[in-house]
Amino acid sequence: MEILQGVWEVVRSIFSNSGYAYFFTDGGYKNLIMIFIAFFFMWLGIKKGYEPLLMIPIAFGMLLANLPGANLAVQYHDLQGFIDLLAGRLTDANGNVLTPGLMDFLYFGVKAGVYPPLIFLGIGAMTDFTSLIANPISFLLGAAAQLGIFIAYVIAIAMHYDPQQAGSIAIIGGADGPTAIFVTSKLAPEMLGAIAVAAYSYMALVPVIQPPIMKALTTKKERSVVMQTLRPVTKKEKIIFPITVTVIVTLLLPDAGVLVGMLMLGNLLKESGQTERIAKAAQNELMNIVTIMLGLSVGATTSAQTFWNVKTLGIIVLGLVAFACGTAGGVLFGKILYVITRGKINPLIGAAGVSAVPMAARVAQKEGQKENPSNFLLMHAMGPNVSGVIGSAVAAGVLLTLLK
Amino acid sequence: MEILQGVWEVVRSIFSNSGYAYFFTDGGYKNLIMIFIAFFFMWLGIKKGYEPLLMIPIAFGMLLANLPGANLAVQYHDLQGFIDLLAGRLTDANGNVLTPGLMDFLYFGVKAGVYPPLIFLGIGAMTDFTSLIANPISFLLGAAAQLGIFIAYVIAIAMHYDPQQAGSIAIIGGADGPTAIFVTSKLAPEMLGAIAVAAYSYMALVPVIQPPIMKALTTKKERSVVMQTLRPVTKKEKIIFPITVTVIVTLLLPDAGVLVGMLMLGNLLKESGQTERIAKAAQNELMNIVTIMLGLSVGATTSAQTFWNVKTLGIIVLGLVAFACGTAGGVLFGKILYVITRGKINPLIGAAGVSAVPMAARVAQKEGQKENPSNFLLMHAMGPNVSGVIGSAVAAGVLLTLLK
Amino acid sequence: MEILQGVWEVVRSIFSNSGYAYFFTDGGYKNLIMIFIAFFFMWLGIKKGYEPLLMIPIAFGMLLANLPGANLAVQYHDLQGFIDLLAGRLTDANGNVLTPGLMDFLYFGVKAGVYPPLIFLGIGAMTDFTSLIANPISFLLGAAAQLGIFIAYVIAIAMHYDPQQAGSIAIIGGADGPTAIFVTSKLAPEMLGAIAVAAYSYMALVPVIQPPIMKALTTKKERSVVMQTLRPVTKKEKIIFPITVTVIVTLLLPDAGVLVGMLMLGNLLKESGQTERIAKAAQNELMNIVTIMLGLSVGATTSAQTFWNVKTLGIIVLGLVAFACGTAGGVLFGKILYVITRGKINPLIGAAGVSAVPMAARVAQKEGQKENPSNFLLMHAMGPNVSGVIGSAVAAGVLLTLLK
Amino acid sequence: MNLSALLNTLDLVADSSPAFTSTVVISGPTIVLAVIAVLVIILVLFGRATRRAADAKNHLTQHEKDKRDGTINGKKPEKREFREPLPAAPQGVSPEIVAAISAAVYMLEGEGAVVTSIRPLRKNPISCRNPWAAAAIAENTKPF
Amino acid sequence: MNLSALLNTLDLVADSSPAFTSTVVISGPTIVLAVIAVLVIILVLFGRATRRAADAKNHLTQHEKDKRDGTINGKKPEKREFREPLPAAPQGVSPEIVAAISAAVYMLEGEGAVVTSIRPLRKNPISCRNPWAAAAIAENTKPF
Amino acid sequence: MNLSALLNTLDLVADSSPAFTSTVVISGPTIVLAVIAVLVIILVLFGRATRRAADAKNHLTQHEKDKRDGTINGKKPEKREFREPLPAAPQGVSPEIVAAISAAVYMLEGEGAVVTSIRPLRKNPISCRNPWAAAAIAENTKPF
Ligand code: NA
Ligand code: NA
Ligand code: NA
Repeated sequence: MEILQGVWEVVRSIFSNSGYAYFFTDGGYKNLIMIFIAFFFMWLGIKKGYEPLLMIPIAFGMLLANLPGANLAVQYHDLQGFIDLLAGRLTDANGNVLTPGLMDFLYFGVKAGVYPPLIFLGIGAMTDFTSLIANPISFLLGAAAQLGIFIAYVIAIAMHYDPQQAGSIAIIGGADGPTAIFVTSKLAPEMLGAIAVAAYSYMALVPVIQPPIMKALTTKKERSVVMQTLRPVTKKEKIIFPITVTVIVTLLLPDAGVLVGMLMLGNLLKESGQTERIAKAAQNELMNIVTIMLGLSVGATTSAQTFWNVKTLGIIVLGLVAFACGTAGGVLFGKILYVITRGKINPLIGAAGVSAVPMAARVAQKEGQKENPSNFLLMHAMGPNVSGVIGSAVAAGVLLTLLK
Repeated sequence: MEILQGVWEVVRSIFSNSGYAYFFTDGGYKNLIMIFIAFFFMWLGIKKGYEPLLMIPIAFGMLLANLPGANLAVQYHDLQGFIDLLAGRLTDANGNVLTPGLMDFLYFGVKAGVYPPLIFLGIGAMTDFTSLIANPISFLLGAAAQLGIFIAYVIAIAMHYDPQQAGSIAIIGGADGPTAIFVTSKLAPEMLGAIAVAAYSYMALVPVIQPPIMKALTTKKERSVVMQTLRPVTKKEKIIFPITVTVIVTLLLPDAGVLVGMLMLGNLLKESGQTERIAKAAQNELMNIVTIMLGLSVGATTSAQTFWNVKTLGIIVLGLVAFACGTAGGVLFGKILYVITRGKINPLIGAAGVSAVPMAARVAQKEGQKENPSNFLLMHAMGPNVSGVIGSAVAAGVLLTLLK
Repeated sequence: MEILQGVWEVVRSIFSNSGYAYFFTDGGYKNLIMIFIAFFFMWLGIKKGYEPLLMIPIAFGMLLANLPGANLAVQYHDLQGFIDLLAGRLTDANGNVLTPGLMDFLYFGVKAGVYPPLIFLGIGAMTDFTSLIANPISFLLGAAAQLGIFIAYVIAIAMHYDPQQAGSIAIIGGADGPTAIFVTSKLAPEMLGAIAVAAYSYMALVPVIQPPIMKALTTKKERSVVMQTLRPVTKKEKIIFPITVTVIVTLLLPDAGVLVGMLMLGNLLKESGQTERIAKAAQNELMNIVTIMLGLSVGATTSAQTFWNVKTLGIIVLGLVAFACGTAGGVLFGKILYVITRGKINPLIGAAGVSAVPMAARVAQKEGQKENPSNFLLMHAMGPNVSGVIGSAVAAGVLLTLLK
Repeated sequence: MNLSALLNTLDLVADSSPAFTSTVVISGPTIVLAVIAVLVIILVLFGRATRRAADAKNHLTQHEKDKRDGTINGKKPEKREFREPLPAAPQGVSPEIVAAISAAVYMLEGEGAVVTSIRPLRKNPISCRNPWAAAAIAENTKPF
Repeated sequence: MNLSALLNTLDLVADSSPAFTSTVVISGPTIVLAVIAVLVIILVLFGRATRRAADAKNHLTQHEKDKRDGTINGKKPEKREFREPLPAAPQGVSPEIVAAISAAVYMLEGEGAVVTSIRPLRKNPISCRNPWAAAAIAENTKPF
Repeated sequence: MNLSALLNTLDLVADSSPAFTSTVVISGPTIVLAVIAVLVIILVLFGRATRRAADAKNHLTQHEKDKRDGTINGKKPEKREFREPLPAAPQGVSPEIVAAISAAVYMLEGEGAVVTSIRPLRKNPISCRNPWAAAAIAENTKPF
C-alpha cells in the first residue's frame, strides 16, 4: 500500500506541481507572458532575420529562464553575489538555499565584463579602417551620431528612470550590441535582457528607421553629391592607426579603454600581417563561442519579475528615440560638413555614423543611388560607419565615468 | 662538505622519494594498479577504437591522477570545496595545505555542470530529428529503452549501493555519455571516473551486446518487416520541434531542462538556417575543446582510493545489465507496436532506442538486412535512436528529482 | 549657473585628470617609459618578426596596463588575491577598493597554471618525436643544453636576486616560452612580463646568438660529419613513446608532470590515429585562443612600478648568458658524443638542444651545410630540438621542486 | 514549486528502503513514458495541422494528396510507376530512398550496396553543409 | 587619478536632478566630440607626415604627385585618361572603384550592377584572406 | 611523498647561501641528465624489443635484416644499389631522405635544393594531415 501510495503521490505531484500548474499560481501568468515574448523574439530572429546570431540565443535563454523550476535563470547581479551563490549563501524569498545553474556560470563572463571586450577583439579583427584613415574628417560624423544617446538620456530621466537605467537605455542609440551589454551589465544589470533585445532589434531595423529621417533632413542636391575617390592608405598607416587610437582615447577617457583597446588590438592583429593565425581565431572560433554564451546568458537574465513592467515598455520607445536622434545628429553634422567643404561631403553618409556596421553604410549607399544611380557612397560611408563603433565606445566611457 | 652532502641528499631524495618508492609504501600498490588500468583503457581506445575521443583523454587523466606527487588528481567534490581549495583552506590527511592543480581547474566545468550541457549543444547542432518528426510513434521506443535504467537501479539497491550511487550506475543504461557524467557529477561524484569509463565502454560494445538480445526476443517474421517510406518534413516543423520539446519536457520535469534545453537550442541553431556560423562553432570548436577538458578531468577524478574497490566492480556488471535491459525494453515495446499497428513496425528498431547514436541504429539496420537483404531500416531506426537521447535526458531528470 | 559650472568642471576634469596629466605627477613618467617600451616590443614583433604571435599581444597588454586609470593592469599576484579582488577586499595605496578588470580575469588562467599546459597540449599535438625515437642518444643533447639554466642561476644569485627570481630568470635558458611563463608565474609573478618578453626575444634571436658559439667550439672536421640515415619508426613506438615519457618523468620528478604530461597527451592524441578531431582542436582553436589570452594578460602584469628597475635590466643580461651557455652545453656534449661514437655524431646538432623549435634545428642544418653543402642535418637536429622541450620541462620541475 | 521540495513534504526520503525503491522503479518509467507520450500526442497533432495547412495552401491535386496520405497513414499506394527498373526495391520503399540508404550503409559499414542513382544524395537527410561538419557528424555522433 | 574619484570631490553625485542631467547631456557630446576631434587632428597630421615621407623616399614624378595630391586635398584632377570607356563613371570615381563597389553592392544587395573589370576585386579593400573569413565578415559584421 | 616536503626535513631552505646555490647548480643538471638518461635507456631497450618482435613476426630475409641493422647499429651498409643516380648523395644518406630534406629546407629556408623524387614527400616525417595543420606547424612551432 505504501508503495502504491508513494507512486501515486509522485506521479500526481509531477503534474500538479509541474510548470503548468505554476502558471495558475499567484504571479505565474507573468512567466507565461515571458515565454510568448521569447517566442516572438525567436520569430523575429528566424523568420524576419533580425540579427539572428544574437536574437535566437537571447530568445532561447529568455525561454529557458522562464520555464518554472528549471533553474535556468541568472540568479545574481554582482560578482559578490556569484561568490555567495557558489558558497551556498544565497537564498530565495522562502529561505531555500539557491544552487547555481548553468546560466549562472555562463553569465559570469557578462558580469565580469569579459565577453563584450572579446567580441570587440573579433570585430576589430574583421574591421577595415582604411576609409577612416583616408578621410579622417568622417570620424566626426561617427561622433555626431552619438547625439541620440544623450537626448535619450534626458528623456529617460524625465520618465523617472534612475540615472544608471537612463544611461543603459540611452546607449541603445549607440547601435552597438556589445557596447550596450557592457554598459548595462555595469550600470543596470536588471535591465540587461530588455536592453540587449531592444538594441539588436533596432539595429536590424536600421533600413526601416533611417531612410525617412535622412530624406526629411536633406535636400535633393545634397543627396546627389558624388564624393572624391579616397586616397590609398599604406600598410604602415594601418598599423599605426589602432595603436594611436588606443593611446589617445584611453588616456583621455580611461573607462573607454577596455572596449576601444580590445577593438584596436583585434585590428592590429589583422593589419600587422604577422599574426594571421590568432587574428582568425579572434574573428572566428573565439567570437562564435563567446557569441553563443553571451546571447544565451543575457537572455537568461530576463526573469518574469524584472522584464515585464512599465520600465521595460519605456525601453522600446526610448531606444527608437535614441536611434532616430543619432541618425539625425549624423545627417545634420553631415550638412555642416557639406557647407564647410563646399559640397564635397554628402550628408547622407552622416547617417552611417550610428555604427550598425555595415547596414547603415548600405542604407546611405542606397539612398544616394536613388538620386544618382551612378553614385557609389558605400566606401565613403564606411568611414563614419566604423568610426561609429569607436564613437559609441567613447560615449560608453563617458556614461560609465559619470554614472558608475 | 656541506655542499656535497646537500647534493647527495637531493639526488638520493629524488630517487628514494620519487613515485617509484611510493609504490612500495602502504597502499602505494593501488596507484600502480590504477596505472595499469589506465593503460588498459588507453589500449581499448587506441587499439580497439572504443569511443577513442573520450576514452583516450579519460585514460590519460586516470594515468596522470595516479602518478604520485604530481598533483594531477581532482582534489574536491563540491563547489564549496573548490572555493576552499583556492583559498588554501583544504588540507590532506597529514594536515598539509593542498594547492590547486591543473585538473582541479579543468574539473570545475564538470562539477559546475557546464561541460555536459555544452556537449549537448553540439550534439543538438549535429542531430537530425527528421525521422522522429515524420514518425512520432517511434518516440515511444526511445522511452521504453530507458527501462534498463530502472531495472539496474533496483539491482544496485539490492547490492547495497546508496540510492545516489544506484541512480548514477543506472544511468549508464541511458547509453549517453554526457548525461551519465552530468547525473553522476551531481549524485555520486566519487564514482564519476568509473561510471564514465563504463558508459563509454558499453556504448562501444553496442554491436556486440545488442544482436543476441534482439534475436532472442523477436521472430523471423517480425525482423523481416519492411517499413513504409517516411513522409517529408517541412522546415517549419523542424524549427518548431526543438522549441516544443524544450517547453513540454522542461515544464513537466524541470530537472531535465538543462540537458534537453541545450540539445534543442543546438538543433534550433542548425535548423533555423540563420545561424549556421554559431551552429558550426557549437558542433566543432566548442565541442572539441570541451571534449578534451571533460575527458581529461573526468579521468583525473579516479584516485586510487575511490576507484578500485568492490563498488567499482559492481558498476561493470550493472552497466551491462542496464544496457541489456534497455535493449530488451525497446525491442519488447517494438513488439507491442508491431501488434498494434498490425505489422507495420519492425520491432528491431526498438533496440535503437537506447541512443548510442548512430551505432544502435546501424545495428538495427544490419539485423534487419540479415533476414531481408533489401530491407533498409536505418532511417526508421534513427527515430528511436535520437529519441533515446531525449529519453535518457528525461530519465536523468527523474533520477535527479527523486534522488538529489 | 550650477549647470554650466558642472559642465565646465567635468570637461576640465577630463583633461586635467586624464592620463596625460598623470604623466606629470610623481612617478608618472615611469608609465610613459613603459608605453615606449611597449612600442619597442610591438616594433620587434611587427617589423622584425620576433615571435609575433606572442610578442604583439604581450606588447599590447603592456601598453594597456600602463595607460593610467584604464584598470587594465593585473592587480593581484596569487589565487587568494583574485578571490579578494572579486569580493571587493583589495584596496590600493589610498585605501580605495579595487574593482576587477578584464586583465584580472584573463590573467587567472596564467596564475592558476592553466594556459601553459594547454599550450603544451597543442605543441604536443604538433610535434613529431620520430627523430628522437629513432636516435634516443640525441635525447642527452637536449638535457645537456639545459646547462645554461643552472649557470644563469648562479650568476643571478651572485647579482643578489632572490632564489625564486634567479630560478625564473634562469629558465629563460630553456628557450621555451610556456615553460618560462609557468615557472615564473609560480616563483616570481612580479617578474612575469619582463621574463616572458626576454624569453621570446632571445628565442627569436637564436639565428644570431647561436652560430658564433657553435663555430667557436667545434672544428671544421666535426662540423663536416655526415650522420647516418635514421631508422624508420613504427606507429606502435610513436604511441608508446608519449605514455612512457609521461610515466618515467612524472614518477621521477612530480613537479614536471603537468607540463610533460600535457605535452605527451597532445602527442598521443596526434599519434593514436583515432582522435584527429580533438588533436586538431588542441593545435588550432584551443591553442590560438589561449595564445591571445596568455600574451595579453602576461603583458598586462607589467605595471610601471614592477617592470622598470635594475632587476629587470639584469634579466636582459642573464637571459643572454643562459641562452649562450645552453648552446655551449649542447655543443660540448655533442663533442663528447662525437668522441664516444667515433665521429658518428655531428656536434652541431647539440646546439639544437636548447629547443626553440624548429629554429635551432634549422641553425644546425645551416651551419653544417656551410662546411659540406650536401650535408643534411635537419632531421638529426630535430631529435635534440624536441628533446630540448622535454629537457626544459624537466629542468622546470627541478627548479619548482627546489625553490617553491 | 520544485518537485524535490514536494517530495520532502511527502516524507519520501531518498533511502534504500523497499518503499522508496519501488516508488522509483514504478514511477520512473511511468514518468518517462508519460512525458514522451505527451510529446508524441503534440507531435502527431502538430503534424496533422501542418499537413492540413499545407493542403489548404498548396491546392494539391487529389492524386498527389492520395499519394502522400498513403505514405503517412500507412495505406499501401496502389501503384508506383517507377517500380519496375529496380527489382530489389520492396513495397513502400522508393528507389531514391534505396539509393540514399545504400550510400549511407556503404559509408557506415563498408559493405557493397547497389547504388541506382547519385542524385538523391543531395537530399540526404543528414545535413552536410560542409565536409568538416559532415566528418564531424560521422565521427562524433559515435561517442555520445 | 580616476575621473570618478574626481567627480566625487566635485560633489557631482549621479542623481536625477536637472543639474546633473544637464551636466551629462552637455558634457557628454562635448567630450565625445572632443576626443574624436583630437583623433582627427592626429590622423590628419600623421597622414601628411606619411605622405611627405613617402614623397621624400620614392622620388615621385611631379605628375604622379599631382595626381595623388589632387585626390587627397580634394582638388579635382584636371584629366583622367581612362575616363572615356566608362560612360557612367562620374567625376572623381575611377572605373576600378566603380567595379569594386558594384561587386560589393551586388554581394550585399543582390541588385544588378555593371562590372567592367574583374581584376580590381583582388584589391578589394575588405580584406579577404580566406573564404571563411570573408563569409565571416559578410555574415558577422551585420549584428554588431 | 613530495620532494619539497623532504627538502624541509633536510633543512635545505631555499636561500641565497653558497651552500644552497651549489646544491641547486650541481644537483640540477645531474637530475636533468639522470631523468633523461633513464628515458634514453628505456627507449633504447624498447627500440631493440620492437625490432626483435618485428623480426620474429615478419620473417625478414637475412639480407633485409642486415640492411636495417646496418642503419641502426651505425655500421655502414656495404652497398646501396640506388646510389649511382644521385651523385651528390653522401654516405649514409638515401636519395629519398635527400629529397625530403631538400623539400623541408626549401620550405623553411627558401634556398634552392635539387629534388630528385616527389614520392618521398608522402612519407615526410612531419605529419601533414591537412594544409591548415601543416601551416599551423610551420607557423606555430616557431614561437615556443
Ligand atoms: Na555607434
Ligand atoms: Na538513451
Ligand atoms: Na628547452
